[in-house]
Amino acid sequence: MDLTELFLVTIVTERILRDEIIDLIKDQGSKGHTITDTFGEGSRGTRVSDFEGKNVKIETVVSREVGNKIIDTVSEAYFENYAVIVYAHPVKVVRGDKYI
Amino acid sequence: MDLTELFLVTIVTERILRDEIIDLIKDQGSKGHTITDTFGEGSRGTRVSDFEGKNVKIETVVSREVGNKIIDTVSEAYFENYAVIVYAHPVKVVRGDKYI
Amino acid sequence: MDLTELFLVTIVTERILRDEIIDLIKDQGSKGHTITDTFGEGSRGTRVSDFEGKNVKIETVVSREVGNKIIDTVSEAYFENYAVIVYAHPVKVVRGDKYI
Amino acid sequence: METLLTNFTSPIVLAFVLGIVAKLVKSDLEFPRPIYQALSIYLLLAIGLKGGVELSTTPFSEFVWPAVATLFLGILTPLIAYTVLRHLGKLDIDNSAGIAAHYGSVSAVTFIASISYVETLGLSSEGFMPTLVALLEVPGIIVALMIPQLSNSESGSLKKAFHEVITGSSIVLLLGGLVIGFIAGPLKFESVKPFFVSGFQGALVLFLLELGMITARRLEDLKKVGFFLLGFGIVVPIIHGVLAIVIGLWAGLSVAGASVFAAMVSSGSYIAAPAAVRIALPKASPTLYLTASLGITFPFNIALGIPLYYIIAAWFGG
Amino acid sequence: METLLTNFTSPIVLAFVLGIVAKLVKSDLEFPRPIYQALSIYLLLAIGLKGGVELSTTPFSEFVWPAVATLFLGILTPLIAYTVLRHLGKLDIDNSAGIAAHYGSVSAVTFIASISYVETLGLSSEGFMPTLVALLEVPGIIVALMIPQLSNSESGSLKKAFHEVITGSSIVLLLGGLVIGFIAGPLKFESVKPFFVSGFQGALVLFLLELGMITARRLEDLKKVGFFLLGFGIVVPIIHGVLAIVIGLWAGLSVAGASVFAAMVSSGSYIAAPAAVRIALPKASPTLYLTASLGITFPFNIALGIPLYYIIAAWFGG
Amino acid sequence: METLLTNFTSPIVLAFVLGIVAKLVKSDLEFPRPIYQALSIYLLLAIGLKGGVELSTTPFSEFVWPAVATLFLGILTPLIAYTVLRHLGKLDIDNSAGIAAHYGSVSAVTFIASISYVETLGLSSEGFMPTLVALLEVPGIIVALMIPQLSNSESGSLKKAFHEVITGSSIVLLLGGLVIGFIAGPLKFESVKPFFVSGFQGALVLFLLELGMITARRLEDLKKVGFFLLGFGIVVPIIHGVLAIVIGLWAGLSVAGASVFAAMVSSGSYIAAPAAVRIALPKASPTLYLTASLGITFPFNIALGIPLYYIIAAWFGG
Ligand SMILES: Nc1ncnc2c1ncn2[C@@H]1O[C@H](COP(=O)(O)O)[C@@H](O)[C@H]1O
Ligand SMILES: Nc1ncnc2c1ncn2[C@@H]1O[C@H](COP(=O)(O)O)[C@@H](O)[C@H]1O
Ligand SMILES: Nc1ncnc2c1ncn2[C@@H]1O[C@H](COP(=O)(O)O)[C@@H](O)[C@H]1O
Ligand code: NA
Ligand code: NA
Ligand code: NA
Repeated sequence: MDLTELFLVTIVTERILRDEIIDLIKDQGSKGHTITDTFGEGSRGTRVSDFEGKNVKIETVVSREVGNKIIDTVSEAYFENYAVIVYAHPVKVVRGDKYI
Repeated sequence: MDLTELFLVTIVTERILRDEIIDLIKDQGSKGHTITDTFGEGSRGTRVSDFEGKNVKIETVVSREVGNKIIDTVSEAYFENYAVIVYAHPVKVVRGDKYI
Repeated sequence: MDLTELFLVTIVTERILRDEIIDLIKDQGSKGHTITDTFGEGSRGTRVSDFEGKNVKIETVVSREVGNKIIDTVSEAYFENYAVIVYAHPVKVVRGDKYI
Repeated sequence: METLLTNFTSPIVLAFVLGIVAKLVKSDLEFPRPIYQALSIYLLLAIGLKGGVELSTTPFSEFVWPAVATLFLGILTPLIAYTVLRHLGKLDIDNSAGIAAHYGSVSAVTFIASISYVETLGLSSEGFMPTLVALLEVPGIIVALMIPQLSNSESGSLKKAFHEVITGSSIVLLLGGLVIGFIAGPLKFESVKPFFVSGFQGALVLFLLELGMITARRLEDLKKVGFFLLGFGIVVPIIHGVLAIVIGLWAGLSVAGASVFAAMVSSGSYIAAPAAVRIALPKASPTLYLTASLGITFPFNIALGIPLYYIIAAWFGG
Repeated sequence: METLLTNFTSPIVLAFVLGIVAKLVKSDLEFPRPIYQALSIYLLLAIGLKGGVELSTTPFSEFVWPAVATLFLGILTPLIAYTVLRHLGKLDIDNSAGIAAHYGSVSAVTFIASISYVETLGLSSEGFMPTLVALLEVPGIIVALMIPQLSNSESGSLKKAFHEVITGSSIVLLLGGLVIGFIAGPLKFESVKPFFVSGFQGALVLFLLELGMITARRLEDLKKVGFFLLGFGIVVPIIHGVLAIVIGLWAGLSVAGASVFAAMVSSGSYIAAPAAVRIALPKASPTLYLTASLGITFPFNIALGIPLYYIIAAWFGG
Repeated sequence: METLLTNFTSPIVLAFVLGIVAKLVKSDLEFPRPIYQALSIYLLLAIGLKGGVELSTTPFSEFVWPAVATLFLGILTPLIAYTVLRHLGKLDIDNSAGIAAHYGSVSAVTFIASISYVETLGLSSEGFMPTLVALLEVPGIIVALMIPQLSNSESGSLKKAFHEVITGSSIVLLLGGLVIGFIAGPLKFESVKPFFVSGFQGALVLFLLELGMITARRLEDLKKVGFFLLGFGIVVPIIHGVLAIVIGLWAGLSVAGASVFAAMVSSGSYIAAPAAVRIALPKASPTLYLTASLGITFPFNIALGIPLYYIIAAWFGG
């Protein structure tokens, strides 16, 4: 099976930003994403979602370029005022071309 | 603590395939797995699960060989007709021998 | 955007250990964590949580040193008697300094 | 006319509309999935229980012909649907069979809505109707899934699909409820009545609110599926409904019973069928069969079909 | 005095206390989020429905002045709150506006609790009160969010925030319920009454148990926010409450109605407002506005405010 | 005999069977976890409330001896269970103590089922029984967990385990409900009665459907645990049950009360105990203690034990 090396960018942030960030990563060229409801703790405490610590994790498999663009735009748009963490690492993807 | 290098294979697919794919990865030699309910979007839209975009994420830590076998069988069995993404990356695992 | 290389340590274990392990990783120097409810199967079957296979996944982005300490303490404290898996891999993190 | 209005001012239909509106205005209102599951468990078990209790007091003779009629229509309707789709609609075998499977089966909620509709008219349908729902759910799906086999087009696992249908949650809860209700009987049922009977209509309001939101998502796909399917989703149910009325009355059902029967037969499944079709006919497009049964036929029946079937039944049977 | 005791021995208040205690003793009791969501859907829809049914039998004339009074207070109260926060409290613009938005809006649960309080006194408030809740929810938030714009401090997207408020689940359910209830009318409502009316008080007990647990988490933040906010969260609601009583009675509300009205107006939103403020004023600290409205004002109103408003209303209006 | 049949035709028992069947046929029916949690919160709070209301009208004298009897059996039963397991069963200390902890505590659902059983016989047990459940829940677990300490085998944190038991959700809800009901009293309770009383039996049906599914998974482990534990899970509950009847009648309980008391005492906990044991005795196998209490004793009591205890109680006390 042909494996392509792409990047898995993970964004964990407040529930309330979910749809906004999904639009944002699509604009940056993400072809798909997987969303998971999570709880979490970090440097910024309170959430306005009715359950504290209620976050979403948004994962998207993208090319290096798209990945960097997502990282830049997200961090610059949200780091100052919102609870958010962004990290990335390379993954081998089946039919990777589908996601570029 | 002794760390072994193994592979974390991640499969995100339709809820309805869950049990089938779990059986499949067991057959391929996976010793365990972790399942998470997720939502997602990709190239294939509709799900038949009563909530659209309702997916499951199946993660399994396996040896390189088993990993490749899983990737091959899954992609060949489901890529054509089902919503599915498969990716893998190396991880350092504690007591890795348990999972080989 | 400045990317730091850190480690993502993932712990999947029984629901009942959740708070205990969170305290433990904080003691070891983790600055934050993300928690996901998961199901799973492995070498140890039964859970006492009212739903079998009900696990939690605890993910924390930390420095290599902290990561190793977490891996050691967790595995030594829980491997013998509890259902638990621990694995780690390097990730590139935005504003990594926040998490060290 | 007035019978139509009665339907449009019923809290159930209005809640369904509210659900659609909520999605159209992009409200952040969301219905937690576990609640959706719990409500369907409750509703299915409740109609099962009530049906079983009634059945325990129904002479077999009364019940046998309607049962036969149900099985007959369970085999006939998917074949009608398939023929229309394949030869008028020119859809391929898999999609035709996939959609046919949905119209061969039944939508429990449409059934429930029709029951409460006739009740608001002060009428009441035969007590054993829920038993007919259980009888109608399975055969149509199986018949439809067989078709591609015969015309041996490569396809998914039939065996798994059948197991999926027969052990599907809706069947287990309906049949299970029927058996429990039958064994327990009216007396034992008393203690659980407040929960399963008094609360029923209200729970239905919540459920239809949610179904409205799910339907709204389907509506977006309407343009994708084209006019043929739109017509199909309205005309074929009416044909099936009229068939059901004629055969139902002939089998001895009351006018109320016949119109509920018509709602059942005309409705398209969107719980049991989709899962089975996805497994047996992976090449059939979920967008097509879900949009047809959930996006077109379901709202049509809820809003217009149910009162229409009553009018026709009254005309035939009155 | 006795009116106070009545409140403290009500299952609703006691359940709220139990929730707080459960968290204080670090119990592993946890209330699943979907249930929390389902209960709020149920409660909001229920008061909407009941309000709509009542409204369908209320002459417009009776209703118009209370409505005007509501809108007036919806504009006035956030301005009062803002002034106090900004000039007495010396908070920055964003935080002042953010908190003001909460006190300009309304807490549905406080409203419900006040309704059941007057009922336990054997009184009953006007049937259209839920309509006033719907009217009160939005304007206060919008007014407060405008302030930073005028004093052009950089801020988040107002447009998105407004959409968030106007299509927020609480508004959709309240308004939706009102419309459904209004159209359905008393007769059609009968069938769903057991679910939405008989079950209401009990569901409220569960909901307040959960709110107690959420509040307990907020209490931990009390020390962080300092004495000024503590005072603010008690004194300003009283001021708003008294205002509401005077204006409410003048607008023709009964004593019971006026005290419910006071509970509404004095309460701080913790569902609609927080979401909107988070988007429009990202720099405003959630810890401040959530602790004020949920950690201070909500428990104050539930325990003392509601009976207090009644006493005052009785004194003015009796 | 007829008393047995009554039990087998009760919707509650039948729902439990349906749950088991659903799993055996590998149905995809699944009960969302949040609903399971919500139902247990509801059921525990409801019995607490009802117990508290009753207690508020019960003279202390009536209640004191049954309470003493409960505490006494809370200490005795785990010791009996331990001795049997350790010396007849030859299980190691940790497993013996772990299982004993379960049989020293109580299964709230078994208690509830026995209540509704006697009610279907037209009898009614003392109103303060729920208080006894709360009294019985904790001591047995603590006693059992102490044993390995004495025989100083290395083990987990007792302190954490005790905190877990005492602040466990079941205790918090039971005690909390008792206190709320006691303070509120019959009058204040009226408003929440429809929700907590009328709905109770029906909710129990859903809960037992789910418990049936959970039990089915346990049944698969039956072969793993061997015949001794199978016998233990049936014989020891009977012994405890008979003890409870004798002591209960002596303490002044009615026949109905004594048989409910027997069901309580004989039952094995599967909510509070497992969590505590997992922490305090990590070496004890969950498969053993969960299969015993949930896979063997629970179904035995639901199906046969409860009517059996009634027959014995009637025989002794009649
Ligand atoms: N070091 C970390 N490791 C894993 N997740 C983290 C970490 N720090 C923060 N998070 C996640 O990111 C969210 C926001 O973090 P913060 O902005 O630091 O409050 C938290 O609620 C966690 O879910
Ligand atoms: N680029 C991506 N990154 C992350 N997850 C994806 C991506 N593409 C697809 N997925 C996940 O895989 C599922 C199936 O994708 P698809 O087969 O493209 O419809 C989607 O619902 C997502 O959950
Ligand atoms: N090979 C594996 N890959 C992924 N997750 C695993 C694996 N083995 C175990 N797990 C997870 O770790 C939990 C405990 O595993 P165990 O201690 O082997 O029972 C399981 O319930 C799974 O959620
Ligand atoms: Na049909
Ligand atoms: Na207000
Ligand atoms: Na016991």
